[in-house]
Amino acid sequence: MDKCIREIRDKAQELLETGQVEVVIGFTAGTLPGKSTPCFITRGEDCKLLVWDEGCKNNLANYLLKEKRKAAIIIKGCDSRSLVNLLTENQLSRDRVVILGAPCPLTEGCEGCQIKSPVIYDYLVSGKAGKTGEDDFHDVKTFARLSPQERKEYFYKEVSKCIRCYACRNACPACYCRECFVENNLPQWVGKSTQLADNLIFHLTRALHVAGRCVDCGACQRACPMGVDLRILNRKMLLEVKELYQFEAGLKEEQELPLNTYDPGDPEPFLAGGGEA
Amino acid sequence: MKEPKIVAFLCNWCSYAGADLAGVSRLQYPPNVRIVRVPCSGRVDPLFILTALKHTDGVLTAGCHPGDCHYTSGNLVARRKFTLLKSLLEFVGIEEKRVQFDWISAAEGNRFAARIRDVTEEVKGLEPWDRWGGRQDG
Amino acid sequence: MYEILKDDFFLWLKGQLGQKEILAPRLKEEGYLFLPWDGEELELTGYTNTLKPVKDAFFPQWEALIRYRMDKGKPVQVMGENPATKPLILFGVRPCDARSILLLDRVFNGPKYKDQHYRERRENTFVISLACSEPASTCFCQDLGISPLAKEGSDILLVDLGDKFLALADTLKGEEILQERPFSPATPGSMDKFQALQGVSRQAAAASLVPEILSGELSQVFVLPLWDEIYRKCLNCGVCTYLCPTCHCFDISDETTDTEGRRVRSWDSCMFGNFTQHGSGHNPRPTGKERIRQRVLHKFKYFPENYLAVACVGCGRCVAKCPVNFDIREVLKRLGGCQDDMSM
Amino acid sequence: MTCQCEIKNPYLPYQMEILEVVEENPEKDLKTFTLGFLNEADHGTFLYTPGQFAEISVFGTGEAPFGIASSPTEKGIVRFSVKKVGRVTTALHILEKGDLVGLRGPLGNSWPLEKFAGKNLVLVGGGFAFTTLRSLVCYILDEENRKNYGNLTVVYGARNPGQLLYKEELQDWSARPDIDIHLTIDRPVEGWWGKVGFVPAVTEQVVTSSENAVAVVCGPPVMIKFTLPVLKKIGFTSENIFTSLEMKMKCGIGMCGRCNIGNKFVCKDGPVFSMAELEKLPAEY
Repeated sequence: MDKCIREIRDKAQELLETGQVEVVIGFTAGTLPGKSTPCFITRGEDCKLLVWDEGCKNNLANYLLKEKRKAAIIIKGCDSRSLVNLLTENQLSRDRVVILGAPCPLTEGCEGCQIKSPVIYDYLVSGKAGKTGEDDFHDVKTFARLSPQERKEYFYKEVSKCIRCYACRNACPACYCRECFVENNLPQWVGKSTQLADNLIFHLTRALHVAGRCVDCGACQRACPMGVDLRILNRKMLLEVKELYQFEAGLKEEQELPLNTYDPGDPEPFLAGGGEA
Repeated sequence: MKEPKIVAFLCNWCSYAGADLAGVSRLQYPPNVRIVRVPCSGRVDPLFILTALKHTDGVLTAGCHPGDCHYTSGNLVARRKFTLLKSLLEFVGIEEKRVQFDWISAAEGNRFAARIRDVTEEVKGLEPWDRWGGRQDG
Repeated sequence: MYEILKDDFFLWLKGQLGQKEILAPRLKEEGYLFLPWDGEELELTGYTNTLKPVKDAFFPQWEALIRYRMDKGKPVQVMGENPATKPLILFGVRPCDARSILLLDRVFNGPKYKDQHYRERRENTFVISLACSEPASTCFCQDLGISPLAKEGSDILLVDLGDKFLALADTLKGEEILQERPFSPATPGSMDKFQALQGVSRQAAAASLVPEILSGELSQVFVLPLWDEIYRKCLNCGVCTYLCPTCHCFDISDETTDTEGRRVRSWDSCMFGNFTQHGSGHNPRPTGKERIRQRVLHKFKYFPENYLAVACVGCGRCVAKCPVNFDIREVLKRLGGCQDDMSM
Repeated sequence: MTCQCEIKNPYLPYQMEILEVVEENPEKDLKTFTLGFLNEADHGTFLYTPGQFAEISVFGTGEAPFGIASSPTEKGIVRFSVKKVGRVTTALHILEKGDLVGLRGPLGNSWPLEKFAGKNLVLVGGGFAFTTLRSLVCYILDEENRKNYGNLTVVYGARNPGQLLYKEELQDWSARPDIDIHLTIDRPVEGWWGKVGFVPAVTEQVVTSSENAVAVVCGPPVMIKFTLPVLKKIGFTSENIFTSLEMKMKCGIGMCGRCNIGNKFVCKDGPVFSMAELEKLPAEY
């Protein structure tokens, strides 16, 4: 990784000093052990502060949505998939961003990850990403084998921890609605209190809103201060989208999102009797 | 159990007209259902269904048969949403019968009445619904 | 100063269960939380502080303030909601959090306006704190001049002396309890030990992290260039504010069915975009920049000006739980740096 | 242990009946509601001064703050002029005579009447921000109070005649000798008998002296922005110019934390501020 971070710093510095970008979005050392923190560098000489290590956990693609300056961004595999999504959905213009791809430095908590290297980049930093795994959705399938009662109890228990700080939503690059449905007050869909019902509706709806766009980066779950198991919902949707519509989000810019389209022959498992009748 | 309350989201062009036909044909169906008319089944956001379950025991969503959508493809796009919603609900342990879908055309008054009878009976047969954990006092 | 054998203390505490509800730190999956205790052994090894702050006990995340009925053909009936007022013992509060209660008192129990719900809960609660012996890496109470052995805000503060607790009172209520058995006056040996602990903590107390510049003119502080920089990584979520023991912003909204309604108060956050947004769409704090500035200045400037104390107790929850490692300590240090820059 | 003293729930509203609804403009999105106390005794405890505000509850929807448009000299009623903008105001606009609403207050400070005593008063208003100025005018014109104040000059402007609040009253005032009132609209309209021109220009024209005088300015931000230099030119100091601010508010009692500007809470320390006070605060409003 030493060589990797040197390359990142050099390239970032070059981009700033040649005026190709006004800001570099990357990571710098954090204040807690094992945590690096997002940073916005505007001076070439500050590029030495950039780091690329196990602590670079946030999904930086999120920041491009608010960035008005021409920016370079240092990204790993899942950030790049989020970025592809944002481009597909016309949330970003490609010529406003210089993408510095780097091999993913993360090892923990990403066991099933298959996309460790960026799928889109202008410059690719050399170096080897960690081993990719095999995602067989073991977690989702194991959970689905529990009884409905057990599943419901688990889900209720998890969601009852939620304090509705919206860290999950705000950390998620797919959650960019100008006005989120929870903030909408005409009508007010979701109550402001942390009653279980409102928490449940929030998390279920969010999982559905990001279905087909979620890249399983885990930013939501890492952001949650209460340790709510949010990812299981997203991964269930991931599995369904993959199996039913043969779609994986953020791999190609030109692919149409599965929920924006249809196939006349789509299955109808939601009908009584699974749509066979 | 107490009589369940059911909400039906019906598309304006087919299913609502089907309900209308059931009415003018004097077909009997349970009074448990409250109808919400929507422009198209494609307008039914999963949020509508989840929110309806806060106050009711079952939800039926019905639209035009695939191929017959007034807006050509509203119901075809909706199919994918419904598929995912249904599978997510099932995943978190919500009974299959609690949230139902159907295609009902303007000519299918009988089908509408039968569907309401079935949904009502089926929801009645389920364990009482906690309405997402119920309203808590605070 | 008093003392009590640990075993005796827990027996005494158990004895209180008849008349009072007791909340104590209990380890859950997500961390320690103040939860009802029914007398079984408390697992406190590894307990530094609770995940959620103690404000929850007086100012819960949400509660109804009033209720009303809207029956057809009848005038609306409106009723005040009475908070549950069962006497409560809060055990295991840390000195930083105990201090936060005094700060909340200034807001909710002011000279002109008093919050009935807060005040009734407050008066019904007896706070027994546990002094800190091993602060966490994110703790910075001492950088704010708060001692991990401080008794302020506690009815009784317990200091761990091995097999016994040294007990100090900060209120009359507390003093009355300590004067009776099973508590007994502290032995000279215990007092020596306490003095030694105090010495250590005093040594550790560094110069205050709150820079001078914050006592100066607002017009100067408000326009510092650092506000343009520090906010960028912030996600504008509510983690820091919801987990903060002194953040007390709230929203009021109505929850209604056809015939019934209640007006609910729920925690809100100055980090949220719609917090200050007018009905017209105008927003005085439209971006993260204004919101971060508001949060920092509220804690370290406005609150001190209005209530004569810094509205941060150094519990470090916001530091530990921020998804992007926004560290308030760094902001204070940088503000201190701005001051040096200006004096140059 | 129970509570030592009786603390009232500060969120419990008075029960009010809507006595009258008046549509103020042709667009019908501006209405004046006259409210009466359902419970006679409450009237005696709702004691307010011009410039204060109160929270109106629309049961089933929520609460929102509004400046009180009536004067305490108008016994038995409280009046508000409300523009339909958001959730609560939309719900309020549906209500009719006889419907019930809640009222919480009075809240905030008021126009500093003690500082106005014996002074000539210049009131400058624009659009539908005239509400608490109406309260002040009615209060001063009251027989008991009129002698305590000097000359009363009012400049009130709107885009067109339809947007002026309280049209009948404005006519009445124009006919009185004890108030000098100048109405103005932005562009000429047939049949208009008042002045034409923006409020700052008219102010410059009709207000000639700041001697022994205070000024009160209420209106859209752009009007205030251009009126202030005019008043300064005439000789008013920042200490002698007052205005009322609007912010999003919830609790109204300085606790919920959203309406502060610097260390001042608009709900508790305001809504009325002198320009001298505002100059010390950042313009975050």
